[in-house]
Amino acid sequence: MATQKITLAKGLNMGLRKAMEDDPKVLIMGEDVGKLGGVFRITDGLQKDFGEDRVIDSPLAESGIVGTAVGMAMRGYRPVVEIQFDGFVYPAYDQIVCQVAKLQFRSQGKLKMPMVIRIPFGGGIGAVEHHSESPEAQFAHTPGLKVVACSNPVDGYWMIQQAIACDDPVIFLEPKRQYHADKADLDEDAGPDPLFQSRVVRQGTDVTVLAYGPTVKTAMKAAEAAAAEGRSLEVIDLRTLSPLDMAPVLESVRRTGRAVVTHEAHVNLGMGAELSARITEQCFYSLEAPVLRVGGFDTPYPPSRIEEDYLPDLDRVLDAVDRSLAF
Amino acid sequence: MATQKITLAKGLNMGLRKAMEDDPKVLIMGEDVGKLGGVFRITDGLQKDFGEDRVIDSPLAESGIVGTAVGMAMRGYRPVVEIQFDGFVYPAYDQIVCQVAKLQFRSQGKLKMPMVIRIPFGGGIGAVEHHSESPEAQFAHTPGLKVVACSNPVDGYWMIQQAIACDDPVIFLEPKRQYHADKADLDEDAGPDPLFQSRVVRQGTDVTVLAYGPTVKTAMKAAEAAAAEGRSLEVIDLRTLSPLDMAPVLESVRRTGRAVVTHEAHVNLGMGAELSARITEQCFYSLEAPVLRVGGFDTPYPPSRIEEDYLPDLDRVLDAVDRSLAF
Amino acid sequence: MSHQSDFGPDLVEVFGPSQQDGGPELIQLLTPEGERVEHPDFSFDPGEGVDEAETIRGFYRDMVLTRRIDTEATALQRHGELGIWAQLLGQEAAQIGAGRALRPQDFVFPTYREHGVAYCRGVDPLSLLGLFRGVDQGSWDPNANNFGLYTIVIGAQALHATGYAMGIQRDGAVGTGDPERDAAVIAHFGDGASSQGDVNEAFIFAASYNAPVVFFCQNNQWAISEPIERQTRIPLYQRALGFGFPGLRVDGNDVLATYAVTKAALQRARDGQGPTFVEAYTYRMGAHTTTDDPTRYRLNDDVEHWKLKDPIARVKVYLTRNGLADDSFFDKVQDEADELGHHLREGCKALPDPKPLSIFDHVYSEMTDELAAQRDAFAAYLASFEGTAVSGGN
Amino acid sequence: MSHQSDFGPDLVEVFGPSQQDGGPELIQLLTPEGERVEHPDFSFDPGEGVDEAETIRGFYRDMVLTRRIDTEATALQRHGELGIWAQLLGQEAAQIGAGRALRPQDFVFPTYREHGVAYCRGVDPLSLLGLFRGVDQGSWDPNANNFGLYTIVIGAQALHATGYAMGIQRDGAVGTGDPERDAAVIAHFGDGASSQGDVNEAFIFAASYNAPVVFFCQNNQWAISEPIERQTRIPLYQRALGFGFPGLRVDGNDVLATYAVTKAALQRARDGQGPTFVEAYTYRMGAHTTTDDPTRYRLNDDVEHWKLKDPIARVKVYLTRNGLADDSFFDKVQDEADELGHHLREGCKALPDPKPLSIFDHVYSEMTDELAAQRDAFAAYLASFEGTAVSGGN
Ligand SMILES: Cc1ncc(C[n+]2csc(CCOP(=O)(O)OP(=O)(O)O)c2C)c(N)n1
Ligand SMILES: Cc1ncc(C[n+]2csc(CCOP(=O)(O)OP(=O)(O)O)c2C)c(N)n1
Ligand SMILES: [Mg+2]
Ligand SMILES: [Mg+2]
Repeated sequence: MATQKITLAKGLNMGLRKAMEDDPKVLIMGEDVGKLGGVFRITDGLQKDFGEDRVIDSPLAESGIVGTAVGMAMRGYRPVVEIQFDGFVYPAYDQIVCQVAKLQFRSQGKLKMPMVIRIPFGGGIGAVEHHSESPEAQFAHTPGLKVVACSNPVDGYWMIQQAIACDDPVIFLEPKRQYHADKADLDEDAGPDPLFQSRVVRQGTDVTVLAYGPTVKTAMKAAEAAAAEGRSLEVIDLRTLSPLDMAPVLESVRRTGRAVVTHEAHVNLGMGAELSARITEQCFYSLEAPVLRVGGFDTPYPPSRIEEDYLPDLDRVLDAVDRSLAF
Repeated sequence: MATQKITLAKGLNMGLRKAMEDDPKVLIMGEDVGKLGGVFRITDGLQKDFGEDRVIDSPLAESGIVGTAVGMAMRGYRPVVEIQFDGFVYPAYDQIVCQVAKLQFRSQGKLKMPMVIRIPFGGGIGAVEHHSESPEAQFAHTPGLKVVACSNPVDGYWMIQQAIACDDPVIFLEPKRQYHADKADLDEDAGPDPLFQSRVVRQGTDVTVLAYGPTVKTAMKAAEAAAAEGRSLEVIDLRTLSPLDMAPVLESVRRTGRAVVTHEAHVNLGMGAELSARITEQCFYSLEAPVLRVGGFDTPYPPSRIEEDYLPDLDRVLDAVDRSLAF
Repeated sequence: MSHQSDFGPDLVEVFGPSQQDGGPELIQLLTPEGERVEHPDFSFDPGEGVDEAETIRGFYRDMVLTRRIDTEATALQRHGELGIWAQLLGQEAAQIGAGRALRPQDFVFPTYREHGVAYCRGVDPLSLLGLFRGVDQGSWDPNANNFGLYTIVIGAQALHATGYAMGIQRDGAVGTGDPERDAAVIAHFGDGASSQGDVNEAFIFAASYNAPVVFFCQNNQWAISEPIERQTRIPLYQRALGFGFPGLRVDGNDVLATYAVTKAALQRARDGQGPTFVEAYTYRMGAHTTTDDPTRYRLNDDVEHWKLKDPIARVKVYLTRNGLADDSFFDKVQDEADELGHHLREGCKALPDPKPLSIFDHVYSEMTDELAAQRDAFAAYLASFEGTAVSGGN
Repeated sequence: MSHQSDFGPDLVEVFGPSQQDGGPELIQLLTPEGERVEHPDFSFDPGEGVDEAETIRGFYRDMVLTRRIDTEATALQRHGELGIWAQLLGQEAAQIGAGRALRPQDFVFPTYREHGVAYCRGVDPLSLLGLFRGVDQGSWDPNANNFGLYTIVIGAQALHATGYAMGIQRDGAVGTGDPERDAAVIAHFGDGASSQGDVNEAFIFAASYNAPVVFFCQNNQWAISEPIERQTRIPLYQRALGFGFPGLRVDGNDVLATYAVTKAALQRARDGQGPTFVEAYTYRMGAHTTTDDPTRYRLNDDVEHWKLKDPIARVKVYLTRNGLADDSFFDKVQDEADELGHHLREGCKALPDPKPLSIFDHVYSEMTDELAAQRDAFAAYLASFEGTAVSGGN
């Protein structure tokens, strides 16, 4: 099959279509996912081709969407829920943490909860309040949920299909800033990596940079800039946030002795905190410097005119790399 | 004024009464807080003495309780919301993280949000599902909220009054297992420590043990047991989880070179992760061992017959102390 | 303007004396005195070729056994065998009437108090005790009897029920006219739950998709210490009118009326006519749970008033007065109840405690490596105590 | 049973032709053709000793200026001066009618589209642009004009409004009969918002406490791409009946009727008679926001149909035909609109960008040491680039 150039939005749209073709039990639910194809057009054309019973425009109520999806899953369906923006997942938070996450445990495995909750996340699109949040840590802290974040078009295509095929509930984070940004070559024959595996996306020897979703691009840029200054950064795209795939991370940090974690979420109790704790527990004697964290500040997301000051960028990553190397 | 022996439940009840006497704008809202005095009797007698307009039994809807409390705060009141059990705070999660936490920032300080959300938290009472949760990390990760946890009757009396006097929204965590457990002497003349300060509750030289809420007692018992084996543990009652009061923590760890954090919440992305990350960042060269974490496992809270296996106890704390010392 | 500003319901009327016993809209087919009465829209119909007296005797037996489950469990809690128990005393007719109106293919979403419905679905009452004893969180297989797990977060199950009903629609199991195929869902919740956003959102979704779901609300007048007036200022069944589907108030202490109304509502759902709200007007005779103390918030007079409306007594009077059952029948039911009591007492104490390492099971469909490592470390830790006594405790 | 299973509303009727223009229950005082009409319960009353024509000319002016705010802001977005804009085209009468019915002591909880109400409260329209430009999240002082900040999380403000109203009750500012003292709250939201749990919980709390709040719902027929039928299958104003307070449907394109009905509802609240639900039946003539493309989901015919009901045109026809306003008046309003447009264009570009370090301000009433340290570190980091050019960007 010939390769084709696709955006992340296209990859997700193709992946959803493929999943719906492969399994008639797959349903899409959410606000404006039908005729409109979602505000980001990720479900574009799917209602036209699969009908209103499989691509379901819902009333404006997130708890209602997720709560009814639980019932559909109990009836044997595989609902894929779209949350319109990260900041609007919270009305559904109770259903997600108390029901979606716990039903398998509560029923001792008699019930499965094969649900995917898609959340466009992160900032950088010049939006108003509540449209640029990074809620991943709150879900990763919740046992029973799996949490993944894609960072590129090809992963988008494969990971959404793998998440839908997973019998556990998966919080699926999509870096909205990348939806229509860079294109990549999709070669369907190549096939995917396992869903719950992290990936070294650039090899290096001096410092390990851990990123996921929107910050993978930031980290890659930083690595290029660093290379120009003769510094070799290894970049790992975590891809899975719960469970974490620590093996490649530990292997890398044992070599470099230094790690920098970057994400858009608040630093305080963000993924960086957990990664720092685990790396320190497991590589204590290899560490030349403490794990440093570059993230969103511990403030609400600011007005968009200064969001680039709030968001980690390559300079702040390089600054952390310098500080790490200075230890 | 003579000292008196009080339980945590009594201390909180007295503190609430005092706050209502001192400021007519203080209101109590929640389910069953009126005639019943709350399922734990923390508001016992308050409706009788302050009336139904100040001690408000609410309809059965947590989002409604917190959301209307926001409006009352905007009108100049100081609502103290009781969430009946930790596991039932989630329907109000959206109002808490998107409104309560953000209104001061959104309004650039033109609005204040002097609200206290009281949450009986933690396990060990033999309860059914959703009645033994530890949601603190999710709130501490949210900028705009302050999060404190009391661990003893005297703190209960003072901290609730200080939280009510605070102009910021405060998530006030009460270790429900301790409500009616040990009594302590309250000497009102002694006066309180500042609300957002951690406290060294036992001095030691070998390992620093960080705890809050229900695990403070666990840590103290562990310290006694350790002392019998000739090991000197320093125990710090964090009291404030957001903001964290790192000064006494860092001072202690720089002396001991070792730290163990214990809480009932899941280890993954729990407070221990953030404490580990900060301690490592700021005491890198003083650390003899990585910060070790003893918490609830990364599973849903189990049936109560095995909850004591799930909860950190003195043996698991001592085990971590041994592992820390073995580094 | 004052004239114009003077519109809206007269609240005095709403909770005035006329309401005390459910008001004129209360659907009743068997009076507290045991008299059969007619209703214009609903009549008790046990179904084609089924003996009516036989059916009513069955209801009596069901209610007696259900009450016995409740009293035994309450006693087991008093003896420390259960951590807590949610009593249903007084709500037997509401639950048996609803439970017996179901067909096998229907699905039930219960609260934590639906012991009578569970019994109707064939769930061993013993398995209900595990959750309250703290050995599990509901051990029955929801798909074995189409009876979901007890849901403790108030109102959450109303949305699950609606979604399940939407699944039934997608399976083409609505309105086909095939009585073996067409299915409905029943969502149980209480008067207090009617205030939760989730329950109201369930009404929205059910109406929007015309889902085959019956919202069965047992208005037992109390949400722990809060009276129904805190949740609504109009009769609760009228809530449905705001969402565009019918609401009915039935005498929840009248098993015949509850059966007739619920059966009609379920059939309406199976026929593809959408959701119905059924308010079973009843009273919580016991405490909220065994840890509650109702004397702090309610008068004994109310309880006495409702004692006269006992759901079981009225059926016994009806059966005896009309010679439809004799002592041998009542004795036999009594014996069955005693057997059940024995089964529960012995069985409860025999319920095995879960193994510590089971904490890590079924968090995910397959245990993650991360969790397996945590389990193994804990197993090694536990093993380190073998022989030695764990000092334990917090 | 089939007879018995045959109850409930006839849906065909509900959204049949009779509904298209609001149905018989639509309260109207000025027809699209500019004819004054009578209504049994509501009449347009500008108040003691106030000239009616003067008032109506004022409404006209308000609506023209409001529309100008909208068109200017839309143009500013097209020119890249705003990131996004939520258009109110077609909803001018609903907002001016409601806005002018308020008294100074009343409090308003808006959505993100209440530009006309903001204007009525005396909020400088320029300050509305900051949020959409991305320089702030609402820069006006809510207590300066009793106009809350725009709320983007759908429905959240309905609960804030109810709580604020409960505060008014506790301040003894309800039902005293003192027109300067008695106050009410108005909660704005849309048809889509009516499905949110928070909005329905607001109905519960408002009814339970009989709070002085008016729920003002602009049913503009759309929630982004979803038509009103997805949210409700009965006329939306009837939602209130399920909660025990009155619901009214007013022609939201009729400023006189909207004013009269809202004024009555607010007075009812101030008098202590509790909440009212007002459905302002209107139409979103523009896109949901400047980033939306309505051609993907709706027919132009609808828009054309509603063009004939323009809220401003009908008032102009009425004023002209009855000789209540001449060209000089209309010209003057036009000039004012041009001035306002100039004010917005120039002012918008002049809105200062926030300072990077302001990110750390007002997170708490006083900055915590923790946050101050973070700010200082960031300040030092920024300083390190001084002179050098930041390569920047993600
Ligand atoms: C979301 C949530 N909030 C609070 C509780 C605590 N709680 C348990 S039962 C109950 C009262 C429920 O009343 P009702 O819905 O009338 O049902 P009933 O117990 O009377 O059968 C409350 C407040 C809960 N379980 N879930
Ligand atoms: C909780 C939440 N979910 C989703 C959104 C995204 N969103 C913004 S406006 C809108 C539609 C609102 O429709 P309606 O309530 O009718 O108000 P209108 O925009 O038509 O004035 C949606 C879904 C949001 N802002 N908040
Ligand atoms: Mg009840
Ligand atoms: Mg709308």
